[in-house]
Amino acid sequence: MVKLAEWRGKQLFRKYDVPLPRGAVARSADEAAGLVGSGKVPLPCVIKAQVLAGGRGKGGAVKFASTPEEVRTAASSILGLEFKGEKVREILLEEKLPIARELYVSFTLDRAARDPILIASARGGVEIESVDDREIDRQLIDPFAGLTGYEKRRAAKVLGITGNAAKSLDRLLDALWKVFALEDAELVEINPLAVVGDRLVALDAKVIIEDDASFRHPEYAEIRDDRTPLEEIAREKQIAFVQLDGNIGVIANGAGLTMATLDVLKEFGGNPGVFLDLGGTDDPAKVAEAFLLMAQAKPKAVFLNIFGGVTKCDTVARGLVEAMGQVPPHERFPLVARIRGNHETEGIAILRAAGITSVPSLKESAQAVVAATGGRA
Amino acid sequence: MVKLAEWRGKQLFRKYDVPLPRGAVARSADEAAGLVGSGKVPLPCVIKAQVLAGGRGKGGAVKFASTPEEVRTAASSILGLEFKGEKVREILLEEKLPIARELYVSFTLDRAARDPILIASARGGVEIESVDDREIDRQLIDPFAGLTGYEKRRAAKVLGITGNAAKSLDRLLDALWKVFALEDAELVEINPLAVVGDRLVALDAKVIIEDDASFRHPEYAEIRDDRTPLEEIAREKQIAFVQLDGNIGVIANGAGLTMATLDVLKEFGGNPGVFLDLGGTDDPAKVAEAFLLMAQAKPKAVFLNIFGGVTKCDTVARGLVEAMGQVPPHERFPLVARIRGNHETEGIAILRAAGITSVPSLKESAQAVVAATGGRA
Amino acid sequence: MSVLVDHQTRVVVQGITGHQGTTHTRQMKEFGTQVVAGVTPGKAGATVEGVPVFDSVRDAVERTGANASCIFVPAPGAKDALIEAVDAGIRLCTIVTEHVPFHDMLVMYHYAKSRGARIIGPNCPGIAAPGKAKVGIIPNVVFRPGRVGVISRSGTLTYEIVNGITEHGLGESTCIGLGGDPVVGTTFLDALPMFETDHDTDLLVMVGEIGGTAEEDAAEYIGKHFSKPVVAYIAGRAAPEGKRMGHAGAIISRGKGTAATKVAALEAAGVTVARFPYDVAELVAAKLAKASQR
Amino acid sequence: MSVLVDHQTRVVVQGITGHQGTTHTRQMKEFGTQVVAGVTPGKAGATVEGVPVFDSVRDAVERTGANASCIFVPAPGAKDALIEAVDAGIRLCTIVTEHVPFHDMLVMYHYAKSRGARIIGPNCPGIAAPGKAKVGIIPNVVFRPGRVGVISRSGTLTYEIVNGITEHGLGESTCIGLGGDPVVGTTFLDALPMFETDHDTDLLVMVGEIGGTAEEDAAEYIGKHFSKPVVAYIAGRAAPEGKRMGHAGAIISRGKGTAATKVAALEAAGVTVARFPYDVAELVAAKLAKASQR
Repeated sequence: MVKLAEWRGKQLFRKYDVPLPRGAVARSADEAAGLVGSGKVPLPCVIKAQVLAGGRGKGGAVKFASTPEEVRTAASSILGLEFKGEKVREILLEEKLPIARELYVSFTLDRAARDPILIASARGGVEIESVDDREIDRQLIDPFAGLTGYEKRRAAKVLGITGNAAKSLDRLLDALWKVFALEDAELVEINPLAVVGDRLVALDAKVIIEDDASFRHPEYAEIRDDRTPLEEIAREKQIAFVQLDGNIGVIANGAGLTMATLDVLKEFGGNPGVFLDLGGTDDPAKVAEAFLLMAQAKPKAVFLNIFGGVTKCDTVARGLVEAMGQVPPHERFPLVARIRGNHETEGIAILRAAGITSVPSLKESAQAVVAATGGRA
Repeated sequence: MVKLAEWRGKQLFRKYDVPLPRGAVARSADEAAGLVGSGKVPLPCVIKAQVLAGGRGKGGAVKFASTPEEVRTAASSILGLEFKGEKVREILLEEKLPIARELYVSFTLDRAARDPILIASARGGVEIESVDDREIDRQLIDPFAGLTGYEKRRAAKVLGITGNAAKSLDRLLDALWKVFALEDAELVEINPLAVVGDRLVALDAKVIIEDDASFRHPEYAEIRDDRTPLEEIAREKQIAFVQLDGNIGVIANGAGLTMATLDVLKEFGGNPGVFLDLGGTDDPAKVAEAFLLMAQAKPKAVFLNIFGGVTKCDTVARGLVEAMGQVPPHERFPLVARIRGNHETEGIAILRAAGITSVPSLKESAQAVVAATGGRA
Repeated sequence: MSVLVDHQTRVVVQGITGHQGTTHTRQMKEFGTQVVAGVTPGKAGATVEGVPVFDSVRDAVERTGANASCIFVPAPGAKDALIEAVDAGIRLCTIVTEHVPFHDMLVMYHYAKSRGARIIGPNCPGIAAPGKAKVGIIPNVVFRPGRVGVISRSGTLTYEIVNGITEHGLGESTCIGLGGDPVVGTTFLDALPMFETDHDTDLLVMVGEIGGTAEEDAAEYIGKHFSKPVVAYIAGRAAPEGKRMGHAGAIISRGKGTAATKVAALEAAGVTVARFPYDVAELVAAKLAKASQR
Repeated sequence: MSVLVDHQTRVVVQGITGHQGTTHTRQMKEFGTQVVAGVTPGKAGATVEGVPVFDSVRDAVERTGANASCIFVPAPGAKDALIEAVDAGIRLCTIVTEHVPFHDMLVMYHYAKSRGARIIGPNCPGIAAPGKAKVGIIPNVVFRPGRVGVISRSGTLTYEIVNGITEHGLGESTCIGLGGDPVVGTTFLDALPMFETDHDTDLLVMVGEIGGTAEEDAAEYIGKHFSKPVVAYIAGRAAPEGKRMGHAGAIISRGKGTAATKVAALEAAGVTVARFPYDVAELVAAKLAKASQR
């Protein structure tokens, strides 16, 4: 999942001719003032922090300016912000438009229907979750036929759009559909979509690109707005790694087993912090790499819970023992292991030779690791 | 149906990255010599008349040249040709390549299957109709899924292509498929497709674009390589008009009825020459226009055979009588009319008032028009 | 019983406010057809020939129970119109529109097929079951209720031949004009089984023309599976060699596609092929007389 | 009887010459599966684990009568591999491949559906009917023939739970690992009717996880149409709020998608929901014992 910052999303929108306000990105107050001075961004303008978190308007991350001085002041204050944990490194300056109404449109996936879905609401400009269900229109789109005329006409009706604005909406929806389909997006969302005279303009852009399609889109590989440094390293090494608050490191294989492991740890009062999903690897070196990455997150204790399938127990044990030797003594942490499934006997033997006992019961092993972190057990 | 001359087809191929020899178009011997002199077309080169008819090689419309003088001589001789009724106005000059093998590939429509079809044969460079059926491979392509890997692999096998050349073929087929699907083509054909080292190169290009998709492709509207002057006027007026040898003009409505009318005329020894299908028009002015166009073709007699449906009999009669008045007396011709169907009574009355009798029987009316041209009846 | 349409057919006309849509709505009604709704986006609330107009097929279906569509929408919008009808639950769509690009029609055909919907056309006269219903544009005057089924790739030639049958004192069970475009939703082969099982049809008339292999494919089916007498006419014996589709097309239909191959295939399947359109009615009458003697 | 696979299943392995393809061909054979063919373009004539390799699925089907496919082809080629299998007439395709883009999977799902073919997966462990056949990668050791059906969105968690059932002295009729991707060919809802009619299944275990509405949709079906006892486990009660799909995703699954809503929906449908994976086997045993007393 690659979440694009607003300005990147708008770059993509421009490629497909989704109508946008005139604007440009700046990384310093000087640069911002220059954009306005050169007339590249007309005044009055809007200045928006380029962060991924929502609620920028209320959080002081969006400001208006009518003079070059105001632009400089606003740019400085926003570029200094740390917004919901993200440092603001870029700001987007855009012309301020005379907005008649604010609407909502998006394309995303309806998993249950196994179809793309077009979502439209006349109540844009607020978080769509807060809008009453009856004011939100949903249309499934056939992936073969694509977006058709009658679907666009229904959207226009829902949005209360007629005349020339309806033609503008027609083109905009075609363009937005192309962004969704051709860029392998999980979500393309315009909120608010502004009615400006008889034109429609995308004031915001929220685009999420699917990771799995990166073989078609190498251009997204460089975008890392959304990850911690360790997550970034994990990504480069193709290890599924998620970092949160908590002091127990969990190494498991498979999303379901990883989640179940968290559930059990929490139940016994543990506080899991880093999850590392080995997935279907069968390479001891990769297991060792993953383990060393885990060590860098400095967990208080680590729980290894493996059910061997594609990933064999002896592979994991071999990688683990190799990596343990590379962790300096003062950085070591208690390790509780539970390995079951394919090549279980071999794996247990390898661990035992390295002084590690595998506890066969999930319940008992979970209790042991929670005890090791001083949690309730 | 818009048949593209080779150079136009290759323009389209270039847009989609179908690999081509280096080359350029010339309209005079001087221009041809200049292309070679400037190095834009390397020597030795091939010089090909840009006509729509086949069999250019045998007909002296393709020549080779190794020096600028030879280019000038060949260009002059080809530009002077009238090839199977077409005047040669353009020539295509292309580098001469060291060809290892000549293959055949095309995409077209399989009407019965209602699917696009990929046709491939290792026996390229000759007319595909002359190739044994067992040496021609046909694969239906699903219009939704598009061209897939296994289909391209089968084509490679049939064509005897392996290694790097197979990768070249894979890209070429993807590109050719795009030309077919995105340009609304009826046919995209490469014959010969040359194997040059481990590359594949399209030596010829045959592209037919579907008329009906012209609302998506206004760029083809100007291309008129394929029509007589009267046919061109008819096209501009959106009248279906076909000109051949023969002296009876036939005005009917609907392709089936038009063909049946020809069948009957031929049976009675007539020699129909111009067919004009009124289709579903219901506008007397359009009927008059069509009739005047018919007059310009100078038929010996005209047979009007209408079965009124969308086109009503009185509309046709009104247009006909109006147009008759505009034909100068010395250019007039005998007219046999047979009008049936919707508003038949009104139509017959209008004709009668203008001195024209409608003969209700197809057999008798056909015999009458053949007699009027002095044919057997 | 009849084929595809009957007294239960409730027609929605897509593009009803256009000239053709309006004219043929009137004629369908005069034929006795239940035309229950029309659709023209932006014209909801209007009435055409006494028929209420809606903004979408979905609205029309929900409000009137329409179960068949007749599409007059111009070619650039035909694909969208068909998908709209299918998505609204319509399972019989007659497309009168001409000049629909065949690339669009490929999408339409496969889309409809995957959802169990049948397309007649495009560029076709439609379906008529005299005394029951008509969805399309065949002139009302040529028909009389009877027991002759007609399927045809042609338009006006169909009218000519049906008129001949009627003038000969016979009548029609159901007549389907399939349209002559390169890609049609329903071919002879698709239509034949429906007439085989139709108790109201004693004999079938097939009107074909040169080009494609639809007649040859039909002949093969008739030889193996069709039990009723068939009279055919093939137009285009004298037509100049068609240029359409060029060489590649020729090798698809290798050894088929000409009037001669079609006539031969049909005759080999036991079909009586008329030499002229005006011979059809007489051949039909003779065959029916012979069948009733048995 | 079992679900989807049995003694008649003849497997072709697409991507057989890769490491995973080879390993799991061996394990499928050890399970007793008839693995009759492998496909790797350009490798025709080779043999892997005693299984002949072909250049195309079509060749494999023609020469060996394969009727089920197990796809290990890497993600960029997975769509083509699936279409190849379907076009060759295969009607059951298990896709083990992970990281298949969901846009590709939308095409694959609709393509297969329109041709009457079923996809299991992608990114899934596959299907196993102990004593009969396995198409996929679930470890052989966890199974024993029995009368408990298992359907799961998870991979290794399935192994864990099936192993628990087996260690408890019970056994499985058929186990299907559906895969946890956003778009899967077969959902709980698709699989439930098969287990309802399977005479070899007495009880069904459902292993779900947070995200999407598949468990809620299944619960609704179970409440109305499923007559056998069901024991479920839902992973992810303690997982951090998922970010996937953002706001628009949230309003599609409004009021659904969390562990709490899934557990509530299942319990309302009469399903026994285990709090921990290691509780599942015991609950199954208790339910079966109770059922047999009746």
